[in-house]
Amino acid sequence: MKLSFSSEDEKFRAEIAQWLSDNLVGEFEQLKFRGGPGDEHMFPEERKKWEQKLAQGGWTCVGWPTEYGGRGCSIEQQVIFNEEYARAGAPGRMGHIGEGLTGPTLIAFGSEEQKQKYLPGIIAGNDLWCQGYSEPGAGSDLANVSTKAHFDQEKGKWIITGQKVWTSLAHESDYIFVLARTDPDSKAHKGLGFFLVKMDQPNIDVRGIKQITGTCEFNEVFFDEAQCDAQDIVGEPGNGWAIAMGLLGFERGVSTLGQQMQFQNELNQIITAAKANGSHQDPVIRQRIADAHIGLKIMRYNSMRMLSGGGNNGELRQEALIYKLFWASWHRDLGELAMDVLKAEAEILESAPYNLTRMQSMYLFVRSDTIYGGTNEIQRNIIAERGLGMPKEQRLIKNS
Amino acid sequence: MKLSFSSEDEKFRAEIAQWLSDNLVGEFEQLKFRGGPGDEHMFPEERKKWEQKLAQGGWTCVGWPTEYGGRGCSIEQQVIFNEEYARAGAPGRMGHIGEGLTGPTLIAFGSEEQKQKYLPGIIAGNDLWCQGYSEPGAGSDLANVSTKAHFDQEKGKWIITGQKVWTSLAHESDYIFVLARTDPDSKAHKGLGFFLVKMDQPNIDVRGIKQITGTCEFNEVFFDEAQCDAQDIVGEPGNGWAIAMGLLGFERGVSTLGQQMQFQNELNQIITAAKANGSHQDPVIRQRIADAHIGLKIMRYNSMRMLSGGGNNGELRQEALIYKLFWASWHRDLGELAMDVLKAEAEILESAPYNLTRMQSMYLFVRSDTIYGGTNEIQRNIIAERGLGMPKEQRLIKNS
Amino acid sequence: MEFSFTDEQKMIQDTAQSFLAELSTSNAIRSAMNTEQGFDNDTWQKICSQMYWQATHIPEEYGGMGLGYVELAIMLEKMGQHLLCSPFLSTVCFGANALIVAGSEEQKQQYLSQICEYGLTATLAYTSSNGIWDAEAVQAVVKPQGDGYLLSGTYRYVLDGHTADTLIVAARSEKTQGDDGISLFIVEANTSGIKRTWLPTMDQTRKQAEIVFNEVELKATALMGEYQRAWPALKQIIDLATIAIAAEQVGGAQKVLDLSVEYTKERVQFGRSVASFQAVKHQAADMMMRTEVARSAIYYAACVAQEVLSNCVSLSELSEAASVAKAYCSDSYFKNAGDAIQLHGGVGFTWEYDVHLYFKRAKSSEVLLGNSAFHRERVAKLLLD
Amino acid sequence: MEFSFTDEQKMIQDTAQSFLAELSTSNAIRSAMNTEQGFDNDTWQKICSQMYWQATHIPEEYGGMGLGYVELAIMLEKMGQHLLCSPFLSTVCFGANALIVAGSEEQKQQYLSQICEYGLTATLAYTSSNGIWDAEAVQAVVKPQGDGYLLSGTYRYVLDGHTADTLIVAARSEKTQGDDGISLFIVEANTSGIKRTWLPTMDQTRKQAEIVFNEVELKATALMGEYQRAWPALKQIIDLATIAIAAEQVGGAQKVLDLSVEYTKERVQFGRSVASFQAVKHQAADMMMRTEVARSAIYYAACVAQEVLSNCVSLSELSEAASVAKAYCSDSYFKNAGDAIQLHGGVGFTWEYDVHLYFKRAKSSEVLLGNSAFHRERVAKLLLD
Repeated sequence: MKLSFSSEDEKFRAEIAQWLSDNLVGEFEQLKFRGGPGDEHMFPEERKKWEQKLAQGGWTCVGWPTEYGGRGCSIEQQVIFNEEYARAGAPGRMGHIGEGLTGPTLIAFGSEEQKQKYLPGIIAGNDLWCQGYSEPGAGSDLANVSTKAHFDQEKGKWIITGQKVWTSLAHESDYIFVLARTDPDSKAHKGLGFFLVKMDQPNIDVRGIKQITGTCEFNEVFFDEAQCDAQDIVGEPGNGWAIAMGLLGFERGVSTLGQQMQFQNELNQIITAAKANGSHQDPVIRQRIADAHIGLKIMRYNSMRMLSGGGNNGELRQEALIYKLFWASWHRDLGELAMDVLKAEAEILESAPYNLTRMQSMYLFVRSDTIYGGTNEIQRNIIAERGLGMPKEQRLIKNS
Repeated sequence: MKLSFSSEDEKFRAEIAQWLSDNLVGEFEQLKFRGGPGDEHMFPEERKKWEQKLAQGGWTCVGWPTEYGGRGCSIEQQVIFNEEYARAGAPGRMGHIGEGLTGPTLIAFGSEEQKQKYLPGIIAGNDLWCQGYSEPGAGSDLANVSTKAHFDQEKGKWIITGQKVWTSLAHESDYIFVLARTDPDSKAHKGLGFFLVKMDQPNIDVRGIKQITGTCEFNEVFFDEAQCDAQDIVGEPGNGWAIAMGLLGFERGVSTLGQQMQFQNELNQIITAAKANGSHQDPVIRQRIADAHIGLKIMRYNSMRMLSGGGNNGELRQEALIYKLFWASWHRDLGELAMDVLKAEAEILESAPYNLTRMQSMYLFVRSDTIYGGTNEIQRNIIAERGLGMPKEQRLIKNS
Repeated sequence: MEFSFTDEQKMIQDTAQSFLAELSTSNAIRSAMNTEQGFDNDTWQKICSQMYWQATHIPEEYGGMGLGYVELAIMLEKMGQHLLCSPFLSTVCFGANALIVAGSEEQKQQYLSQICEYGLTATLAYTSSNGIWDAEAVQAVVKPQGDGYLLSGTYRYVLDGHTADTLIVAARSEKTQGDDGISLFIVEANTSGIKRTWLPTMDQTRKQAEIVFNEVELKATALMGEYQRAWPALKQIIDLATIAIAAEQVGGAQKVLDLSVEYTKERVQFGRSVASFQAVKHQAADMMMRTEVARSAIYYAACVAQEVLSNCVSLSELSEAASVAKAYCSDSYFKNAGDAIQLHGGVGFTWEYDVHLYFKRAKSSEVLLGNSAFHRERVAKLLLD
Repeated sequence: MEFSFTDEQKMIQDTAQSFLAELSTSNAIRSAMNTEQGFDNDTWQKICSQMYWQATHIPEEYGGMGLGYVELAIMLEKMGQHLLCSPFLSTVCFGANALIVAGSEEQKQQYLSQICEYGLTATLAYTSSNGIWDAEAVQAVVKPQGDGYLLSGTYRYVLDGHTADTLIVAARSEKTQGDDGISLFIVEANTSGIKRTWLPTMDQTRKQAEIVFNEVELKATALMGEYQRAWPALKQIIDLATIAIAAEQVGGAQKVLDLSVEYTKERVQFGRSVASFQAVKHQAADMMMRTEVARSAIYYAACVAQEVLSNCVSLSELSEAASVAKAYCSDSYFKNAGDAIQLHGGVGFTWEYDVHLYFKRAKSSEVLLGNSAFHRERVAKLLLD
């Protein structure tokens, strides 16, 4: 075990820090600390430009292999990139679905043609992606897919009909990947296909879902005989579940340390507020701020363990299994702390009609953390079943 | 709604308070604040004498109807009796099973012969009872009874074989009531009988279960062809479950306020300790002591609601349904508070080899509160199912 | 001792339930909360003229119904349950209580009668921006001037402060602190020198305002009670209002439980109703436990409040009952509302479902008049100092 | 950055696991804990001579193995998991650490070598009866006398204080307070004027003692470090020991989880394994979450400890890492142990099953060197003051 980074890595850290300091200026200055979760609706156009700026600097897809146009960074360097990116207050990435999910999925499972068609747009920061997984009525039950796809021989295209929900940034995206049922008689995780679909077509309708914050970050996406080219199914029809699961595997990893740096920014803001209004002398608040700090530190150590291949027990990766439950619960508590530090002022909006302060927005938005991407309850099931070998929950049709 | 007691009730309060003050002296002085849960092993002989003293004063079975030799007290007066009893620090009752469970059961379900045979001994404080419900391997699943009873025509007696567990005071008791299977082919709550069994017979063996405290309060009771007179089955063979359930219904009620007065004694002890060692200036401890006080107050108000027939929603008695879960969890937290108030001194025993202080004993013993009499988990099931109409848990044989 | 509802009280509860179920629908709430005023005039008039609720515990000699605080608590619980948008809490539980506790006979005759008669609205302003809820909250300064007084200062977080017809305000004499030197005044909101500004809040169902007094001249008759010695009265008013808020909180805690049970029973996941999962059942069971004991706490506190208003029990008992109720009900409502979002899953944090409205009300009610940590420390002082 | 075990570390872990599984059985624990000494001499000799564990992180020049704090933490985790009754923590994590941090070359040569060679036992005494764990804990008084010193005072809660061969003691000069005026001494336990008394404790698996110094004369060579300026060193020793305890706590937290999973899988209730109930699974999942992040905390803290011992990082980083680890591990172990009792049902609070031994160790370890509230406040000072 070793805590420090190599001098080469520290050079890399200096390089990205310098680039950010040089480039996150002028028209991009206003994007600092904006556009994260709960703030996704802010500055979409400017942040699209920023994606392209990043690409020009060679700072998109830093973890992708060089053969596919990535920077081929090591895990350590990806960690450093994410840390410095967040430390500089660089804006929430609009390209993160393409870079973090679509790209790795295509690199692992896509055809050569798909790679050539889609990867360059992602790297260039031109093509934004969103994900079409969840369906209304399915919730945490991801395999419960009703969206249908059939191949129209005449048109030579896949025809997709159905509805997806909780799709971040759908209204800003160029493409969506969609899990749809290719075998109409199939059930659960069998008979699914994984499709790459252009958003700009008349048969796709995007409607924002207004959230607790009064803003729309998530969307419903309606497919009414939407079309998808024959070659834009990843893998074989019927094999979509395996690809979707592989993709979910890409979701954890190096981005956690960047996320933590955002959490640190939020905690710093809370500490500043506490010192400003005297809450920092309240012994109960002191305990809670310390507790938040301790939780964040431990989250970081845990991520370092995850990224180093785990510190214990070989294959099972327990420390990765519990990560979502830990950070989601921690973040929810942080929201409550933010409000309690502000005392009565916590209630007062930035302005009418319903413009929240950043801390209010965080406080309200974190309530979704324990729900999306597997609720806390689902996470606990998974931990108990996979991590501890306890019996699986039963499907009980017709429960009294 | 009215908070105050009538002047007649206040006269009753003065009477019992005076009696206790006059009689809890001399040889009984040492019993003050002793013999409660976790301390049941202390002074058994002296406490048996105290039961008889109480009886002489007419202070046993105060809630029983006068026609059966009770004092016929109103609910209010029973509350007052229990409050004053605990306030005076009068010792944990050894006759509480007979008075609170056996008696009411016989009054409700017993034959005239059974009433005449057993009630007077209970009232006089001479006959102590214990309960034979739980079995090893059954735990919270009360209907899972393996103990068997068959009627031996020749001897004209019921013959009982099996094992009961978690039986408080079995080694001090004269009688035990036993739930046993009269129909060997029956399952669950069918085919059971409810028996009144004399402890003093060679075929019953009592073994203490050493607890976390190092003392034995609970016992295992082994029945190896133990005998029970033909007339000592309550109700019909096969009907035992209904009687057992009726009996459990007697467990809640007026005694709760007396229990709370014991809790108040414990909390007072904690507050005294905090003031003595300066913990009362620690803001975190202050919050926790206040929280304990608030919980106890609310527990009292809730009991008052229970005893007044509920303040809301008519029949369902939600406030009674949640009571066990609330007090057990509260008491568990109180134990932790007691230790944390004492700081490092919390660890130090009264003396070797393992003589606990009262506060340590309380701290350790409260861990059983959330388990016996229906674990917190069972309580939550019951609340959700009966109180909220949510679906029942499934019996799943062969769960993977 | 009698700790259950009388038949009359049960009737009041049933009436409130059916009236509010019809009046305070999700649509009505959303329409009212989107206005600066925060309530619908017709609704308020219906409450005042049809139901006469604002007069519930006001003595009969001032046109009130002369009922008790328990009856008031029953209504408040139902208002919390139905998330009623109205100036009821500010007018009745701050305004009328202040008049009952501290008003002179003339003030009572004048103002209580108007509240009863046509729903004159009123509120209490005492908090500055320091986020404190006890005597130190009072930072506005008053001094004698001529026959009357001159008052300057800024109040924040004043419930319905921008719309109330009448203001009851606390101020302190210069160079005083703590409990000393505090006076109470009643003043028409449109008096010259008073500037009132709506403070938009996260919880849109109850409005707050900032009120600035810029050298406002008050007549001698504006004084309530004794000059510079108003803290005991003000404390009592605050305690009474605290109990009122706790009663509302119980209603809210019950409602989010009801919503959650209903939703999880209907919602199917993994081939079974969500309500059949033990983790869901146990969360709901805990919600019910909190709600029921919280309910016991407010009925008790309401009894104490009633006895105080009938001059039967000591004020310290009122303070304790208020803090016990507020500490427990604040935590219970907030936890329940948070759990309700969780049990609703994805739709729980949408604007469309009502859960978030309760979640936000839970927080604003928790903060109002001090959160649970504040009230626990108040209890700790009684026990330990 | 490299945050996983080397092959050598994995081997150390495996060896410790198999050695302790055989050595520290339930019978062995129960037999040792029932003695006043609290450990079995043969066991301690096996650890010292066969395994040489006491020498793990002691530098090679004093006969040690010269390994790092991570290796030590790995062993401590396993000792906590197997509830080993031994003077390892007192000797190595208090005694040897004190010598490494504050000992003179002569003192190191003399004492560290004896620890390595034949398992000389040692402990640190600094706490009085005031229940405090930082500098104010030091209440014993020392003054110069002749060439040496005169020390008087009472220490409580001293780990293995009644059996240790060697004592390292902290005392302060008269009229000093806080961090000032503290000195450290090393002294043979059988020195005249020292009275040692076993303090029987709830947790029987680790012994505490009271030690009274009655005008004990100390030679000049007994002084460790600089006279009256020992607090920074003492603080570092305490921080290092704090990390050691946290490592043990993680092992215990893991063990009670393992026991619970095993028991609930086997136990059948209502026709199904108890482990199949979602409420049980979710409690176990939370236990695993706490254990895993706690484990991450101690590996990190052990790395920091190692870097401190190699003089690479600042002492404030050590304090923070120690407090982060101790605050989190204390709560995690205690919660896990309490949950384990609950998941065991009735047998969970019997003497026969081992759960209660862990439950008691969890509490005593939580208290030792400050509970989580204490360490959170230490962190708060770093962040907020």
